[in-house]
Amino acid sequence: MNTIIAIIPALPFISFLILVLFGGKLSRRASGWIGAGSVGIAALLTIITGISLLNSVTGEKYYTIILWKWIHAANLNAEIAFRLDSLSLIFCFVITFVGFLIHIYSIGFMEKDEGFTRFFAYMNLFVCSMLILVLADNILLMYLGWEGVGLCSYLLIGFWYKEPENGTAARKAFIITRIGDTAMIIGIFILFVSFGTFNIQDIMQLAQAKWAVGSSIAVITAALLLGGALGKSAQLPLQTWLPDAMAGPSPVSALIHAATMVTAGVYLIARTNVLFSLAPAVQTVIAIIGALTLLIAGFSALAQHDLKRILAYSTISQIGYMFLALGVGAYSAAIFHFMIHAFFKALLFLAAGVIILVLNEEHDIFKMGGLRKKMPAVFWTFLIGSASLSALPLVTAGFYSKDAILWFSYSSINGSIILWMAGVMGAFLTALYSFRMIFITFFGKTNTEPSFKAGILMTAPLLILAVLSLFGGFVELPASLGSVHLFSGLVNQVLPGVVIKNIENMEWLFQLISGVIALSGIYLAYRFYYRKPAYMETFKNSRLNHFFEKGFEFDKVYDTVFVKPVVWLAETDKKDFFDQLNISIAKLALLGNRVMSLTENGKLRWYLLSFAIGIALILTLMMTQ
Amino acid sequence: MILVYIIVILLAGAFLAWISGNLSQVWPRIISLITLSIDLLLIITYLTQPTPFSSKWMIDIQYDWITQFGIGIHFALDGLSLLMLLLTFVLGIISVLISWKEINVKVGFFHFNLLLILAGIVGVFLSLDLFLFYFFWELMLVPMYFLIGIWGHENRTKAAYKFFLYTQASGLLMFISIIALYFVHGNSTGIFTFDYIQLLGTHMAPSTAMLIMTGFLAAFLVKLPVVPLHNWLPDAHSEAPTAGSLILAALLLKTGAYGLFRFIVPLFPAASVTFAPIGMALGVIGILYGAKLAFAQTDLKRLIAYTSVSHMGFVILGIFSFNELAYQGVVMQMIAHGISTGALFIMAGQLTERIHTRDITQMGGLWEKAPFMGAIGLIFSMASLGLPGLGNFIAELLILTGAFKASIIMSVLACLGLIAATLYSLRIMQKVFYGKKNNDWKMNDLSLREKIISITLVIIIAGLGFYPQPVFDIAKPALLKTLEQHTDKTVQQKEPVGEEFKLKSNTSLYKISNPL
Amino acid sequence: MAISGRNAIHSLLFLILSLLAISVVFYLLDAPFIAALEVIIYAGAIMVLFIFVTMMLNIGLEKKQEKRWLNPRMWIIPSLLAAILFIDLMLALRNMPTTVVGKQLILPKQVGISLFTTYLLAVEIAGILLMAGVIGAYHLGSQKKKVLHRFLIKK
Amino acid sequence: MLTVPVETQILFAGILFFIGLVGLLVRRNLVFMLMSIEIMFNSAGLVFIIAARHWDQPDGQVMFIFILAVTAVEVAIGLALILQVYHHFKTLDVDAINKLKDDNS
Amino acid sequence: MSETDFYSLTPFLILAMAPIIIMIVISIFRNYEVVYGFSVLSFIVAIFSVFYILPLVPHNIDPLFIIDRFSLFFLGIIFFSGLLVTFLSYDYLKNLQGIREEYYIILFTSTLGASLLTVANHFILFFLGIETLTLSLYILIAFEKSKDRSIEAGIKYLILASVSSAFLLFGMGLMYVTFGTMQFTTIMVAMSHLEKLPPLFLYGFGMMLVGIGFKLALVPFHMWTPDIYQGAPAPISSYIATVSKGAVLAVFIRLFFNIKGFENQSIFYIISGIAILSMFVGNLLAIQQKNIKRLLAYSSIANMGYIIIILLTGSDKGIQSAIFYLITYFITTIGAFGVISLLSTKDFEAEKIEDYKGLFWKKPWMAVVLTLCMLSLAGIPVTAGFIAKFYLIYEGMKAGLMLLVFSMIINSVLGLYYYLRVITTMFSTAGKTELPSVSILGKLTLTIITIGILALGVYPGWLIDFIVRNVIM
Repeated sequence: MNTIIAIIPALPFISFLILVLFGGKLSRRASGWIGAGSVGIAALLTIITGISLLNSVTGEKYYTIILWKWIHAANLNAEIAFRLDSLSLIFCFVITFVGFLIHIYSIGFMEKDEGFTRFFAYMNLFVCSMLILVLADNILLMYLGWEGVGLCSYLLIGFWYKEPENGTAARKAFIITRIGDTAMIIGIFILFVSFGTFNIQDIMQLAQAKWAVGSSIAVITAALLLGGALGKSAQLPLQTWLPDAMAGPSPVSALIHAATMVTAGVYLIARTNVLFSLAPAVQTVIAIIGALTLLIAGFSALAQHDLKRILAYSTISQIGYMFLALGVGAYSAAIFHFMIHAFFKALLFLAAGVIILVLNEEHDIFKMGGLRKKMPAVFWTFLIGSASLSALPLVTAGFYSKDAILWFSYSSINGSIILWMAGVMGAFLTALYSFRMIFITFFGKTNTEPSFKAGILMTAPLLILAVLSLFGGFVELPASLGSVHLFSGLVNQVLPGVVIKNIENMEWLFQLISGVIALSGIYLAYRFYYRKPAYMETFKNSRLNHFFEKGFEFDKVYDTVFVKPVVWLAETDKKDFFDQLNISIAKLALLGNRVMSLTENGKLRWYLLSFAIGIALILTLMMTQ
Repeated sequence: MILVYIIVILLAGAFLAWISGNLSQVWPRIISLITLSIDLLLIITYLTQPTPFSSKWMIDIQYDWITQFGIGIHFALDGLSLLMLLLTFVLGIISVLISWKEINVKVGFFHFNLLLILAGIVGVFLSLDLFLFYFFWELMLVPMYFLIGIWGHENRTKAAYKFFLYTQASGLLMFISIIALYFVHGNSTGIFTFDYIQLLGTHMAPSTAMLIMTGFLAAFLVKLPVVPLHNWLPDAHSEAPTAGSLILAALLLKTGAYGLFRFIVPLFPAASVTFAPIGMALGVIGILYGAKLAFAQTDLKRLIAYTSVSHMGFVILGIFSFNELAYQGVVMQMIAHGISTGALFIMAGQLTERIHTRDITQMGGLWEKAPFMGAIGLIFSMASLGLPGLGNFIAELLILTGAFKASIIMSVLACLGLIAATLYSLRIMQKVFYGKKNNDWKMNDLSLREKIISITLVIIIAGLGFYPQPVFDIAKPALLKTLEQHTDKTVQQKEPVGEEFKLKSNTSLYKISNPL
Repeated sequence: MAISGRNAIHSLLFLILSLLAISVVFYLLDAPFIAALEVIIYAGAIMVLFIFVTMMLNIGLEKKQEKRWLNPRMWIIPSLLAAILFIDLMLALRNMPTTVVGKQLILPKQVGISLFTTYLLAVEIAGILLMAGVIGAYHLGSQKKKVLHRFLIKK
Repeated sequence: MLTVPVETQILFAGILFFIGLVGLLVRRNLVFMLMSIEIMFNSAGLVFIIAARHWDQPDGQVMFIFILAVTAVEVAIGLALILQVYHHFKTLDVDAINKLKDDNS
Repeated sequence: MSETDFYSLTPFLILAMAPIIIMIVISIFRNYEVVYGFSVLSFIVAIFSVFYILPLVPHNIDPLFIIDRFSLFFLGIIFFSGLLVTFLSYDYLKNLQGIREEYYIILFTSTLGASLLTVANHFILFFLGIETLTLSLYILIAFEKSKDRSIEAGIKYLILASVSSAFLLFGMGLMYVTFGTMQFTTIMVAMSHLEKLPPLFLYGFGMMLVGIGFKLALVPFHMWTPDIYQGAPAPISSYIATVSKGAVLAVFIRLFFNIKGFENQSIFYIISGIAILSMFVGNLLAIQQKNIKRLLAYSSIANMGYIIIILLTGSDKGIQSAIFYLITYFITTIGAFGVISLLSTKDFEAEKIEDYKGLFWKKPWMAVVLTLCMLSLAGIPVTAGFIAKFYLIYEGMKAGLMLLVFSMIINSVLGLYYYLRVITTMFSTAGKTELPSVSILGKLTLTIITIGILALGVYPGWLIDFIVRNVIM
């Protein structure tokens, strides 16, 4: 069993190598299937391992394997080693399984693109590094995966490199995440320097043992790691890159910028939860950030025109939920929501991809409309996705996952009513904007005719995902409705369970409220965007709307505060004034030469004069001594 | 004996190449290729046979030279120099290969110079007699000067002057210091000798030590280069032919770092510790300032040149943080930077060969023309921004960790360098390979020869990234030797970091906690 | 006068005059032989040479040119320097070891003896020197051979 | 016979020498310069005579004879050269004779 | 005049005989080759004679001569450089119209003068030697009397040299007045029992400095150098740069050490001032010089500065290093001028640096030699110049003359610049000037020089040993 977990990330890597080296010679089909197939097998293996882990007779909680000594310098030891426990199992599952579906989808989606093999190579590389990230036994290897996914996202955002703005978007994404990563690596240094190891488990134990709760070093370390998480997961204040990242192909957005990579931050925090529990201050910060992000993103999503941008903002806000959960210490809820979100958001993106493809690269929802008839399959799946996203009560998986978070945001010991209200508000917004999407896109009169019909390769994944996002929620049901705790039971093998305030259990009330909120949101959407769009027209070109649309103008602020100064700095003193310095020295020497060579005027009497002056000087010196 | 053979072979090859230049264009190339391969084989065979890595010097040979001044010919090999030799020969072969098509005039003389430079570098890496060291140190300048001055680009002459004058001036300062050290040692012990081993234990007043060390520093810091003294580098790099840039970046700079290792730290333990804060500061300044300038450049080769200024900042930062971790990192950095920057220069050369400009504002959208080259460029710009899985990451990681033990502030500032590195590395990709096609160049992708070169380099850099262990194992004894030379005299000045870290961390960590 | 004269010939004559005066000084310094040589060779031979050349190149007639060349301002700096040097000399002479030796007349005999015993080799060398001079002058001023011969005879 | 202190005698010689120097610096005509040089040599000789008398040795006078010889040759070659100069440059003005000089300023 | 006296004068006798025999030969029949062969022969004989009289020394012939190993060493150097110059002169004069045999006569007389300086122990010999040298030089400089430039150089040299020797004489006179003796050794004796030098003596020494400084081309008596070097035939320029300077340096060292000049503060300061000035002025002047002959002239000014400095150490070691430097300087300078003279024809003087454009691709051998010379002058390893500079710095630092050492460092960087300029031109793409073919003899000479430069650069031990054994004041 242990070796399998090494094979899981190896498979996509191998296919990556194959595609890179022989990509030219392979037929498009073949390379597509190699790319998808490898991930598929990986998914299979993951499931097998998962099962064997779940009902392992020896009751072992994890598999681990050491491949080879990576770095053994001085007292710094790091191995290439993998460790699979229930947490990483869930992530692995999502990555490989959803990844597999998206690969399949992409075969259809990228059919006509000339960068076909390149695309699959990148995707495989991504899957590989994402798996390394989640499977890594030591934090250094994790960082490797961490940067690896960053690289892949860069490559895939800039996949259509001929458009300069794609490149710019890619660069923006990479740089902003990199800023977070730098904070993170500093945090890693602190960890290493204080504990002398990179192994996550050891670090956790040592931290537990050595560091007092709330000690400054713990706080700082946690904060630094959080920085990394914020960058990757596009949370405040580093969220600005994600909407632009939509420049990439839709499958990419689905896989990287919805399902997996952006949730790496969640994984990191969950993984190193001990540190955060040692730094309660940071934890509250996480909760607050989560709350703020989900609100801001929600508002921004409300004002977008670009289909994918809406989804991007909604992703941000959903991850906001996860952070909120993490902040209040409801790890299992966060992970649960991560999984569900992976399902329905991937679904939404893929569906959006189809729409955009068939409307040949039309992104603006206001130019769409009336697609309900034109592409029923897409419509229904999309509808399910949105329903799940806006947590339609009882029927959708989204409801259960989000509801858990809302409940804990109030009930857990670091929770509070404010956080809960923020969450509820977010839920309302979610419902509003997701159905705004639905109504504007699929109802009303048709503005653009679909060019062709999406193939089976693309629709099949949609269906599977739709199913999952409907029924995936039933692995974890709250106490109020026939409490099922498969998921949290699994997760709590490695993560501490949430600690509840001692209040009488009124979860059913909260569920009711949130359910009502969601429905009202949908209704509002129905009123405004379907029945009387006229209301909206006034709002659409109000300044507030514009402000929302621009994502609360974060970009503008950063541009003036950071980018401009940096560029200015770089532009000033391009010539490198040290250079001027020693040029001037040379000038000095030349000047001396000029002056001197004036004396060599070939005039005999001048020479004689210099004789006389010289001797006069010498003798005067001698005599005055 | 093998060490002497190595150098002799190089010299012989050099002259052969020159003479054969009259016969045809191909002979010199072949000859120098053979020469280098022979040397490489020599080293490798030496490696394969069971060698006592642990012993102080693997090989150690001495002959008399100018007995009047106690000057001897003293070569010795230890892990550090061994690694450097390997690097030298590998890159040497590559530089011959890349100039296969590029250099078509005066081929014989070109290879003569090439091999001569390599001989000088090898000599620097091997000689343990300070006079001999200086001898080789200067020896490599002249052929390098020719390389830049004859086969360089537009304003090669100016660049060549700058390079030569800079290095020569600093070298002379070092020369003075060498002689001064010689006299100090002689007067204290009565043995007048330039022999490194004997000079090691020299006792001197702190002020004297500081003065003498400054002389050495001047030479090494200029070679590295460290920021206020770096101006020769961009010009030289950007004007030199590809092979020249490659050797400059990959090998010549390393001699500076090597010098710091071999001479500054062991010879002036106390003084170097007192200098350490300044040294680290210089390193950080170098990292950031170099990155900043790199970001501003529009000339591709100039840009890369400044990146190596930035990378060398890491080296000096590591060297002056005095712990094995950082030192391993520095060795790694020397090698990795050699490979990665070298590769970038090669790429720049290939581009210039094809489109006859180094101005990146002219380029753009070259990926579709030359995807392979693009991929290579991608890999190495990733390497230069320190992407995990490639050699540079290991190097920078170790250096930063080591530096972190020594001084937190410095290390944190240096980490900003990582972000800066991201900025300029991505800029390369952005301007060259992505974006719209500004001009419609007629260019083809890499030829087989170029592909082989690039792939070799990629394999090396990736290998270093995933399995760097051999390097550490080889370097370890040498570094420990250096350090023990250093610590046993300076234990009293320098507080041992690491274990007691937590005690001081709580206080000092507040400083960095403000920006967050 | 010798150096300031406008007319070459005049100044030459003045020069001869001064040379004669010096020879008198020599005589007073108890060196009659030298005095004689001074008169014969300097005032005789060398000056004749000068006059010969000057006349041949008839520089004498270039009065106004000389005037142009000799504007008073040119005198300032040289004289200043000379003055400085002279003052230095006086400074140097302030306290010199005055060893009193009985002064008596040195006869040509003694001079001759020391010339041809102690300094014999020097004389030989002087011979070589003169030979070199002859050849040189012969080579340089080809058409001026005769003059040089006469001069040699004088020596 | 003469009882002037030796200092005065040297000063006299000095005066002569410096007159020669001044002449050298002032005149532009080669012939005159040569003459001034003669004067300088003469004064140098004079110093030797003075010394010879002061120390009461013949050596000084011997030296003077050599000086004489040398000056003679000097003048001979000098005049020969002057003739050549006149042939080549058609003038004796030293300032006109400056074909050789730095041209880079 | 004993027998040993006679024997110990053999070198000088040979040098004295040579011109006379040549004159006789000429009077019988003029033949350039014969004369040339004979002069080469007699130079070689002279060199051997030096070794022949080696056992006789140290030997004094009072009052004039002092023949010791020091002087013999210089004799050897001078003769050897004389020989090299003769070699180089062959091609230069061969295609010259009119009489050229006299050239060798004068060469011999001047060499005689120079060699006399090395053994001079007496003002008279000093004076005669320096005059013999100088007078012969007038003729040699102005030898090509058809050329304006060479005449001009001649007259300039004549006026300046005679003025300087007038100063020299006056100085000597004053010294003579102070101590009543003209013999160096006796002066030393006379000085030994008074604590400080009398001012009049100092005055005299100062005046002598003019003469010596002129010959060694030290600031501020240096201005003639470029003009003369440029005007004179290339071999003669090298001759002036080497032989005359070497001889004068020899006698100056002897005098300087006899009167212990380095112990007198004011002299010390003045000399060091002069030296440092010479370095800076020389190098600064050379930086942009376009004419290689003038450039070499300036570099010679700077080099003399280096050498003079080291005399201030006042130790045998110092002199030894100075002499080592001098030797390397001789070789390199002759080499450089050799290339120039070999590339010049009777109506074309290869003196512009542009003329050397792309020399390396036309005449690689010449270019390599010139490059080596330049590198050696700049003091780059594997050339003799490097070891020489090292030796100088070594001794300088040993004597603690830090200021001087540092000014030397600065100047070697300055110097490097213009040496590099020459090299660069040679290696740049070929220019249009076509150059004459070079005779075997010239090539041979250059080969000797090259070997010398490299040998001294790589393995200088033997020469240093030799100097240390022989050169003791």
